[in-house]
Amino acid sequence: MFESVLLAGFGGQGILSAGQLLAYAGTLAGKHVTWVPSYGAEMRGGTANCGVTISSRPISSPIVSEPEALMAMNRPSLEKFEQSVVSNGLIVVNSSLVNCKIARKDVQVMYISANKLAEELGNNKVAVNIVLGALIFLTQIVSLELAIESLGKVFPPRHQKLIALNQRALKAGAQFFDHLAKEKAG
Amino acid sequence: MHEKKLTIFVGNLGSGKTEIALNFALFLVKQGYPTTIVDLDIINPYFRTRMVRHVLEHMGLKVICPRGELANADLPSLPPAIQGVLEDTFDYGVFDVGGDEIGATILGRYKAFLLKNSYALYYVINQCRPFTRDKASIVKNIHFIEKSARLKITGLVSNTNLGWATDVQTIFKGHEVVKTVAAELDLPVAFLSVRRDLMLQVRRKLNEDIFLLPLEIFMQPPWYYGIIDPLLKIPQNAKEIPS
Amino acid sequence: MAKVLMKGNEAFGEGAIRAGCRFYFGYPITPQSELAHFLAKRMPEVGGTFLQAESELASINMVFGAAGAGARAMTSSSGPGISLMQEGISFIACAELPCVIVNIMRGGPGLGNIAPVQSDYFQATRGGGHGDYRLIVLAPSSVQEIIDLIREAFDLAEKYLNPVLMLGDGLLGQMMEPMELNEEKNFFIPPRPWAASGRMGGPKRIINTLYIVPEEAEKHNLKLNQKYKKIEANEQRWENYQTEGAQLVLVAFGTAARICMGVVDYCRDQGLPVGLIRPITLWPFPVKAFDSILSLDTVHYFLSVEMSTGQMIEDVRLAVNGRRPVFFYGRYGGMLPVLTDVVKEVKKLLLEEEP
Amino acid sequence: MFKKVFARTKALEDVPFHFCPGCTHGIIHRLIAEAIEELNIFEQTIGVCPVGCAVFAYNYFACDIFQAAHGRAPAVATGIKRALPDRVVFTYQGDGDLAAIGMGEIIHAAARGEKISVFFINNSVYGMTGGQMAPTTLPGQITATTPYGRDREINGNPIKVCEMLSVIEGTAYVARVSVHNPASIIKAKKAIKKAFQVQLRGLGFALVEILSTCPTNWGLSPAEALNWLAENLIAYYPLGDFKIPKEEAKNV
Repeated sequence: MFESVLLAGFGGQGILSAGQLLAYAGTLAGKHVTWVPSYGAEMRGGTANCGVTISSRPISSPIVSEPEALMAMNRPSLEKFEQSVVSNGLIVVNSSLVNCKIARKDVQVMYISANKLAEELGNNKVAVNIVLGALIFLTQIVSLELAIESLGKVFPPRHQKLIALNQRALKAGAQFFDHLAKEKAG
Repeated sequence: MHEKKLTIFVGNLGSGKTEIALNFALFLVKQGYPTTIVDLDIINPYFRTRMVRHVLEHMGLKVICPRGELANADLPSLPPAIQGVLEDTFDYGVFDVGGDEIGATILGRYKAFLLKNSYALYYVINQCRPFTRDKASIVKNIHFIEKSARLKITGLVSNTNLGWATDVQTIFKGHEVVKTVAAELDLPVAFLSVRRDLMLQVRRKLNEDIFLLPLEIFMQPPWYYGIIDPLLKIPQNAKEIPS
Repeated sequence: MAKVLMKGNEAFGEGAIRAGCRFYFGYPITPQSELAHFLAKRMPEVGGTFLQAESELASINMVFGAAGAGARAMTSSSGPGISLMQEGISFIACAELPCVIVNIMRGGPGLGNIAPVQSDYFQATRGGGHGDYRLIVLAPSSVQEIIDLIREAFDLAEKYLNPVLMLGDGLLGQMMEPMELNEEKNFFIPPRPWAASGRMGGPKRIINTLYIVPEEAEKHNLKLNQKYKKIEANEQRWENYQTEGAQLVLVAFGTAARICMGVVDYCRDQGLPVGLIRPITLWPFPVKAFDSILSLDTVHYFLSVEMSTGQMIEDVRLAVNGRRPVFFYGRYGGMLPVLTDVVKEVKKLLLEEEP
Repeated sequence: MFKKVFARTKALEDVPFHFCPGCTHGIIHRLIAEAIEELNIFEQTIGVCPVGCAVFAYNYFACDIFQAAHGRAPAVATGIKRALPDRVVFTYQGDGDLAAIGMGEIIHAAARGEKISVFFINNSVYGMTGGQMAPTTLPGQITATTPYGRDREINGNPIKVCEMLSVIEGTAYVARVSVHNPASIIKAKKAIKKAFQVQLRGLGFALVEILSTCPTNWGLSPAEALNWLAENLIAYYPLGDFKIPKEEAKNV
């Protein structure tokens, strides 16, 4: 059962918003939720990260110092947080921007070329939600339906187009590993 | 000593003007002259005549200073009654002016009146204070004060002391410097002031004809209130120097 | 009521509006600027005033003016700005006007950084500015508690005619949690006969802090002090977390308390007898919490966990008053205590220290 | 039968001023109080007094009144006016309060076009603390902290508040007056009244700078001080309107 997730990448990738989306989905599920951003000099241009905890119990510490799942959107953030992931945890790697393999053997690592998939959808900016869709599928931390519903909270209603695009991104990410699993099974 | 009806004391910060003014005024009272003391100190927030007003009034002196809550304020707020002292032809007036040329500036506004009356403007010297150690610096300070007061000094007061640590040697050493200043500026030394308990020793050693003003010390720091008489006798442990 | 997901800084703003505050004066500083952004949007919606001042000096004095004229007013800032406000806060405390001040602490001293710390504890709980005065200091540790406490902050300010300081840190201001909004309409602003709001046929009112006669100033100080004694007696607030049977009791507020709750959970899972006292009022410090817990006799040690080099520990020691040893663990300059490090410290104490 | 031709204004309390004899603060207090009474705004007026010789102004004005921290009167007045827009709010500030420590507050209150009336008393010296240099001390003027005269090289230049504030867009009315003789007092009264009228009409920020004397710290008799003001202060700080409300400007 996954409860704590760390989303990491560089500023401008939409990391903080993706974390908020996840937090909203947790709220809609009636769970206890916290969302904690990194900030500081990192806030502008450097690595950006945020921790989200979703739990059926009250959350004592909101700080995600040892995540159960890590979503690494670029190489520096993977290098920074790889060691913090708990044993038997999960790391989802955006292989479009990370050209190395992970050495750790005690964690599950999944690679997804999110920027390539995003370009196929017509907008490079939705890469983050492709990875988030994958993460949601792999962890089942919330249901994909609630994440899709939460898009309406993160984007104002006037951005109907963006909502639709991000909906496709979340689904694409989820389906990527779904297909992979089915291929393996088939 | 008291041929002038108005006596004004000026001097540098810490020269002892307030003590001198109070003791001089009380001296006049004891001689039977009706006397008013005017607190013109707009510089010093503590140790002003107004602090001991009740004691002084008890001793027969009239006191003019800001009343009520203004006595504690760091505002000039000059009482209009000052004008009355200047114009009075019967009472004697003693003025305690604030320190340095800054405190003396206030005299400028009364200049017109002072010229019409006979007055003494005494510059108080404590040779132990940093800006008045030698003849040259004392003369320089006298000029500063004369300029801002727009009045001429008419006499010097020799008041060298180290507070409770004063001894006879200190007094004589300072007095010698004051005499050289007097000679240079051609001014009289109006009097030599000596703490009452040192009077006898000074009188024995002194071989010149000068008026000695015995001093009671009024401006006590509050921690002395407990060990001295309310009418301000010398403390028992006179060796301790109040800072 | 449905839950909403809110940032701590936003919760301060929404909470203030729901507490009937209609006047905000402030100056931007990280990490509390979202509070200003939020109120800039929200105040006009409720017919209130949001004004960006030219400095923290001006913003606190605008609060002084508005509060003295009878309005429910607030300001917010972070450490460096709160330092600039101290003169005005001292005036407001002396004039006995109600208002709320929010300090979202950032790393210091000096310009420091914008990371979360708790190093303004001394400044907050000792008055902060010149003169003998106290602020009521409330330290929420969750977004829900922010919105619940800020209403109480306004009520306490009103009840005691005293400024109330809400002390949070950058992390609390920046983090998001779902929370329930309290009812908007039932705030009550009592009449203010003391307000200098124009005579309008009534008696003259003076808002003044000048007591030039020491006898009167002493009287006023005594009056203030009696008020503070009353606050100390009546307004201590805290939360006990798993303190039953605890041999080691952690003491922490705000963000540090959240981390310590995690520590307590972890330790209890491992069978270690650890609990937590979480002060909610930092002034008055909840001395009663310590008296009642020490009467249980199970407690061997206290460990004050702070995001500073040790400020609250002085109050903990005063409250414990030599009855038990008090230890300290802290991170400084914007570094956060990590759960596993605190657990290590706890284990060390429980296993190595003689009770 | 006697006809009453002069009466105390009810906007002032019946208590003696603490000001030194010959100080013009008393005259200015009276002019402001008379303006308040004549405009019939006494009941809705709220004053803000400064730190300086006028620190006790709350004892003299009979309206509701605040005592502000040094220099902060415009910020306090802003808070009051924003909370109670239908009241009349004025500040009474000296040259140290307004032009030194409170320069930030006054410029920004002016720039915001805060609808308050500011009365700025300029006597070129710090009266309260013992005659030190003010931002408005003239070049060459001797004060406690410029014993050799104000030297531009060391102490910089005096600040001309009216000239400076008149170029700020938020100001509606900026004028400099004096109180050194009966004719100038009549003009000062008119300007003070106008500063209130500008506020009442919601036109914006109004400031009247009033040149004033300090016989005590200048070291001059009251009569000499009035002459010194006329000869020296007015020469450096010219009297007149620096800005009048736009609608009036059109008519001129």
